[in-house]
Amino acid sequence: MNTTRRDLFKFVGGSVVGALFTPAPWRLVTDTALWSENWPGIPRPARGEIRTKFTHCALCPAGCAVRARCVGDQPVALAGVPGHPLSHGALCAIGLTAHHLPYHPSRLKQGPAGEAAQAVSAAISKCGPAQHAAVLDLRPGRTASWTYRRAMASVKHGLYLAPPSPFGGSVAFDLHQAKTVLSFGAPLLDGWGTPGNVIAARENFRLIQAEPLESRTASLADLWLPIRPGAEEALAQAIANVLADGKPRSPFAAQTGLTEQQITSVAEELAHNGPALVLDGGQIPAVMELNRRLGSLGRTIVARRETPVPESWKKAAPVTNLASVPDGSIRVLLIDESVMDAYLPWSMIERKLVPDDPLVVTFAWSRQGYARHAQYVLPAAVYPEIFDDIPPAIDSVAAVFRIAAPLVEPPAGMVNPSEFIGGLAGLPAADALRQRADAIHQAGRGTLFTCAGAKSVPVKEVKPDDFWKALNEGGCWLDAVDESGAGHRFLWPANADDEKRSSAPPEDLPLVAITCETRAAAAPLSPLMSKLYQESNLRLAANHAALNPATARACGVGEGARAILRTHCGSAQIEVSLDSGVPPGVVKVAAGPGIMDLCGASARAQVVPA
Amino acid sequence: MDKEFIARGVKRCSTPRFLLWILPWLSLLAFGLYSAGLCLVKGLNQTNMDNRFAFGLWIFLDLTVIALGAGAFFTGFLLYILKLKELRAVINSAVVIGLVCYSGAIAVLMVDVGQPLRAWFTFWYPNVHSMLAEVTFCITCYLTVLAIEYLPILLRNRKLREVPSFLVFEHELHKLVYVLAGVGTFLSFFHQGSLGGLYGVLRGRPFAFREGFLVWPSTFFLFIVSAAAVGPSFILLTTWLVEKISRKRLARPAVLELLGRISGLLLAVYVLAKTMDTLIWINRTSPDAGFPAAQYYAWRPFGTWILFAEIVLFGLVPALVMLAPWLRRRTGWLVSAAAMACLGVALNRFVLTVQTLALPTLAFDKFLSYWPSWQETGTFLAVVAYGVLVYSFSFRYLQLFPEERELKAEVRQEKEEELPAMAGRY
Amino acid sequence: MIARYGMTIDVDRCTGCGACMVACAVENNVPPAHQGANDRKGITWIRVFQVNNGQDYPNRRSAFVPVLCQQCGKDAPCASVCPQQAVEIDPATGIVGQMPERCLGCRYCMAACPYHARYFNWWDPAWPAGMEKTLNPDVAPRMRGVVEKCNFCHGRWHAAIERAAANGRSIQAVDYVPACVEACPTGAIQFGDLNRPESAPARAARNGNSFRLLEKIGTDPKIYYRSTKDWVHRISSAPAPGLGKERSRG
Amino acid sequence: MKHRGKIVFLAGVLAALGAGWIGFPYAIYQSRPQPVNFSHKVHADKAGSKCEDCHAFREDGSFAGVPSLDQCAGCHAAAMGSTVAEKNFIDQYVRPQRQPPWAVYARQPENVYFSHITHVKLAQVKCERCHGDEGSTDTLRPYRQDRISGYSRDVWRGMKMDDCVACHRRQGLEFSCLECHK
Repeated sequence: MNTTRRDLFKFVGGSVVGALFTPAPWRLVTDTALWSENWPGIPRPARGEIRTKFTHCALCPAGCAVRARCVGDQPVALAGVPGHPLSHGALCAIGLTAHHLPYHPSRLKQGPAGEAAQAVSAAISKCGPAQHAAVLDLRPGRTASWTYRRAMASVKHGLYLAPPSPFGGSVAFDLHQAKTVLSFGAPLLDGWGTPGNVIAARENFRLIQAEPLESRTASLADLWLPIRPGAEEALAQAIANVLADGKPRSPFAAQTGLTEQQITSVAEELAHNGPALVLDGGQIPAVMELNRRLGSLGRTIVARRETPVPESWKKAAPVTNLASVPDGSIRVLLIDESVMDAYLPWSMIERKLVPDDPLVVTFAWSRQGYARHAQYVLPAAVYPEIFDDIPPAIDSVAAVFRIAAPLVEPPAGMVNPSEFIGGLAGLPAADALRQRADAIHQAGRGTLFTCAGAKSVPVKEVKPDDFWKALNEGGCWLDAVDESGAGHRFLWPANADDEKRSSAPPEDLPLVAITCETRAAAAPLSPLMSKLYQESNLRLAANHAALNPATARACGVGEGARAILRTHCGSAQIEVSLDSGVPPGVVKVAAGPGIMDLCGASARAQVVPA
Repeated sequence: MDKEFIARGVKRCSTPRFLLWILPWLSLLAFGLYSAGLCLVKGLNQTNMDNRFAFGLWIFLDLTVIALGAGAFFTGFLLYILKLKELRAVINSAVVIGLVCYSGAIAVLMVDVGQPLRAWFTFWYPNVHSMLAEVTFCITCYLTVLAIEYLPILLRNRKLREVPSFLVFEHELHKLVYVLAGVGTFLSFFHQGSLGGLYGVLRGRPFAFREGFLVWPSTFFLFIVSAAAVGPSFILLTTWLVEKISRKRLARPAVLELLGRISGLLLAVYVLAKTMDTLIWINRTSPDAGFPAAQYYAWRPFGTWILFAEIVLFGLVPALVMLAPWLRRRTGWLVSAAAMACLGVALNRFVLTVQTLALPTLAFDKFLSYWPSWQETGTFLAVVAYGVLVYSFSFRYLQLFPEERELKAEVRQEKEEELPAMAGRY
Repeated sequence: MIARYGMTIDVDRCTGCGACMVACAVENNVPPAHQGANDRKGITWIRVFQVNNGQDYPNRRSAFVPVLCQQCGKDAPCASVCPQQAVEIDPATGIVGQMPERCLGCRYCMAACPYHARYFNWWDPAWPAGMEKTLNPDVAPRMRGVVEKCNFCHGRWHAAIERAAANGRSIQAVDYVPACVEACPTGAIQFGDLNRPESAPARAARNGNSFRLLEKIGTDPKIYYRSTKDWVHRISSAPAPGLGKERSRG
Repeated sequence: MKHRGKIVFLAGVLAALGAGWIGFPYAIYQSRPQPVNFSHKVHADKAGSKCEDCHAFREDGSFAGVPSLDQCAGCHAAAMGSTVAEKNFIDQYVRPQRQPPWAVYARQPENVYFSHITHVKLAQVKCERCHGDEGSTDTLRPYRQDRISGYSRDVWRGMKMDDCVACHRRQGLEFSCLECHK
């Protein structure tokens, strides 16, 4: 008997019927469904004991206290520390996601450290008489800054540069004393000073925000004065006039775009509802004059003592304001951008370099910043890997000392800027922090706050080793407030770039570009920040710009259009969105390093379709 | 070469010509399957749907296709339950169309869900309150019914008849046909309704939300009526289309007219009901939810014209045409009226699916726009191609139109001699 | 019902900093955006919208409104529509739960939700190399093709129960705060049990300045918004076409 | 012959039944030996240790599960007995400070949240109730996991969701999915 095709069919048919009465098909159906729960590509979070570590956030000068939730030793979530005397439990979006930074895709892994060191010493020896080898420290006042200054003191042609800062840095704005605060575009409620501290003080003062754009701060201020772009100085003058002789002088009042009545009422409020405080973004002399006239100096603007340093460190190079360095005089420039208070436009730095092949070395976590302009880019550890202290923020009245203790071990091949620069002068920089801590302990002033128990103890009652240990576990030293500060002589701010402001609007740059989101340009952002910049448009993403529909029409661009933004420093591509809340003639552009190089805080600009 | 498969007494075109005809459809199907495959392998990021436009072209297709496929159950209902013998002429064709529409709809649904591997959960852990669960159950059940109804047609194929057991089986099945028709009708009534309920229950979408009787919103019943109304129209349309393409007379004009009359009648009922429902919704349901109805039509491009087109232009007008005997008698009028009726229902499904999602619900929402990606469109076209192919094969090898043979005899001989070239595109 | 967790959000205090959004993503293992994602394909369990009074410069006034799952009452629009019981309301907490492992991704619930608080995983979750080490062990990552949404940080609720059990306290109506509440630097978001009259949301519910989104459609949300500005109250009602354009960012 | 067709059909049925009931249950699992031939029995009898000595709770109430190496090394820094298993353990793991890659029989899927403390401490559920008498076994049986879903075999027998639900239902403690899922 031979098997026919029909037999085959019968057999198959039979086995199909039979199979239905076995677990096999049903189990397979279930299993495939279960497989879809854990198919390749879905990570399994590591389990383990949940521990808590404390540190301070080094991403901005606020240096907020951080409580890290760790699985084993790996931080999986960051949060603020409630009851902290400075940050009051607040932590911003950038700080909350900082534990992702070590794994950032665009993170630098290695760099030519040795090669750079040779190149630097070679270049230093080539320095001419009027030329310098300089360190640009984008967060002055740190222990590392002292190392740089000591190094530069002993290095030939050495120069220590810091960004322009109000009254040379030793001054604080005391919001808790103020009853009325007039802010000229200072992002008071969007990352200014120590956010937690500002919020804590917010209940007690009336906020008047004078600013062309309805920024976050403006929308939350008690009063928003929508002034013309660049009219800050004029308004300050006008208010000064009112305080002096009862009414604003016409030229200023007209320039501000406000009514005289508005200006007068603001001036009266400042005068009668004191203590007053006038803040501004880019230090304007007129504003400081206003503060003096309102008697803010010594009341809401107070001197802050230096955090103690070892005597042996005092022989250090002076702090030189970058703006006051003659152009074309720096042959070697070492930029420490591993931590950054604010991003300075490259043009501001570039013109200080010698024209013939200057050497620029930068310590960076990625290539996004000044690395774009440097010959040597050395990979630096990024918070929360770094071991560094954070100088007091602009709104902290007392001197403080807190350490960003590493939560994660930095990978191999990272270059420590202070060891590198200290090395140029043969300085051991490794235990500088410890020395500083001991110096503070010797001074014996102030109190130590420990996060674990959220309690403060006088430094005198703590042993040096415990002090150091506490600092490494997120402890924070607060100086006793200096009463003698009232008699402090305030040195007037060096006027940074007034030629730009005074010059008449050039015909080809009809618009004013105002940058927002400037903190995003200075601090590294976790990939998760896409929630704010990409998956929602809560914040304007880098290189995106908002225009008033009328302005956009005039420029020939529409919603979502790509366009070119031109300023006197060059041009960049932007993506346009329309917003009738933006004043006509203004480009509200979100800062990335590229845009900052282009516009700084604000600049004359032109928008043309790409 | 495939002569022995083709039914006796009917003429079909030569194999090469048939291949020529199916070739473009096959290629379209292939392309469609490719795009569907992309969606299955790479995920729904291949589509242009998003969190706010969670449903798109595919759901619209499903609703429309199932409405058009309603002809299958409704003709069955009229023929076997109400004993309208004339409809025997088109019942087979209706069954094939139903099968095509329903299987196509289910296939697309399988692509549309994010996790097809878990689709069976609906049967294992059903949520009895969910209209979608209701739909899934009824559609799958009814698809099996249709498959069983299709079997006898298939088995009556000339070649398959040679297997004696098949013949017996077919005969047995045929006795079931009344039961099947009954079950099918019940199931269809139900899921056509639940498809309507799908949107009617969305209290979060006041544009779609409707009050109703018992657990069912009014759209539940509207969908049943509209589907029943448009089903015959679609059969009418397809029959006419096949006649045109195949250059054959397949059913007597009387049959088509009857279909038209039924369609017209139900369409009239539907338009009436729909109008009442709309008025209640505009004046009560929607305002009660805090949504003044005028607001919906202030978002361009969906002005009140869409309401007018849906109810009057593609509802009332075709209904009247199909109800007026003197117009109905003119094939042109009849067919175009049927076409308009189909369009009207399609438009209604479009409004319910697409416009509902495009309209904002929160005060700070924007009006949304959506355009399907090529992968979505491809999958859509695959269903169309699949339908045409299944129908073509069925038409070529099975007896879809029992009257065809008699009608062929009636056809005058010389006509065939006059233009032999044109004889039988199929 | 043992507990009825709810929230009150003070719109006047919200600075729109976005801390809640990222804290939520960190807590619940929501991945960073796929490069193809935008504000309509991303996943933000809580999303802060910038709304304004509909006027132009210089009369434009803006406010920030965090919108998360409104945790509707017993007839939540999403719960009844799910074909396979992937959505349910927990009688013990009043939280509207979403089960990604049960979900087949039909997205019917998303069409049903008037608050757009439900999000679909259009891509498989992906973290930059090494970043998966920072995932929260208390929350399982979701897979492509399923819907997810805010569940008041259920991982934290579980942890709170374990802590209570360890300390011999009652594990019913435990005290805990979701990540967004903890992260909010201005304390604009407050969380609590609506069944306890003294809890923040319960007090907010009685507060005259409080409103809920689309109250009239009868979803009975458990998120109470608060503002002293009249125009802000307008966001609680249906959209108005004229104002609709340029009414919001975020 | 007349019944031939039926016989062939039946043959098919039987073949399928055999494959489905006997072959399949083996084929679906892949088996993996445990890193160390650990004897619960020895530790329970000789060392007189109780479950919670090694499988302890942490202060926050979470369950430590399989002890980490240093906990083992606490006793086994040097060989205590003369067994080969212990020698291997010390050579391969204690000295190199390498965590043994234990495969946890009862490891639930990632999306399952199971609180040991609520069950053990509050509800007084015995370990054996779910884990069987693992504590008295003398060797560790090989770990068998489903080839497709990747889940442990023990989950399939007695630790499925249905089993949890059944017990909770008896206690009237059945609330919601997220009660036990994360």
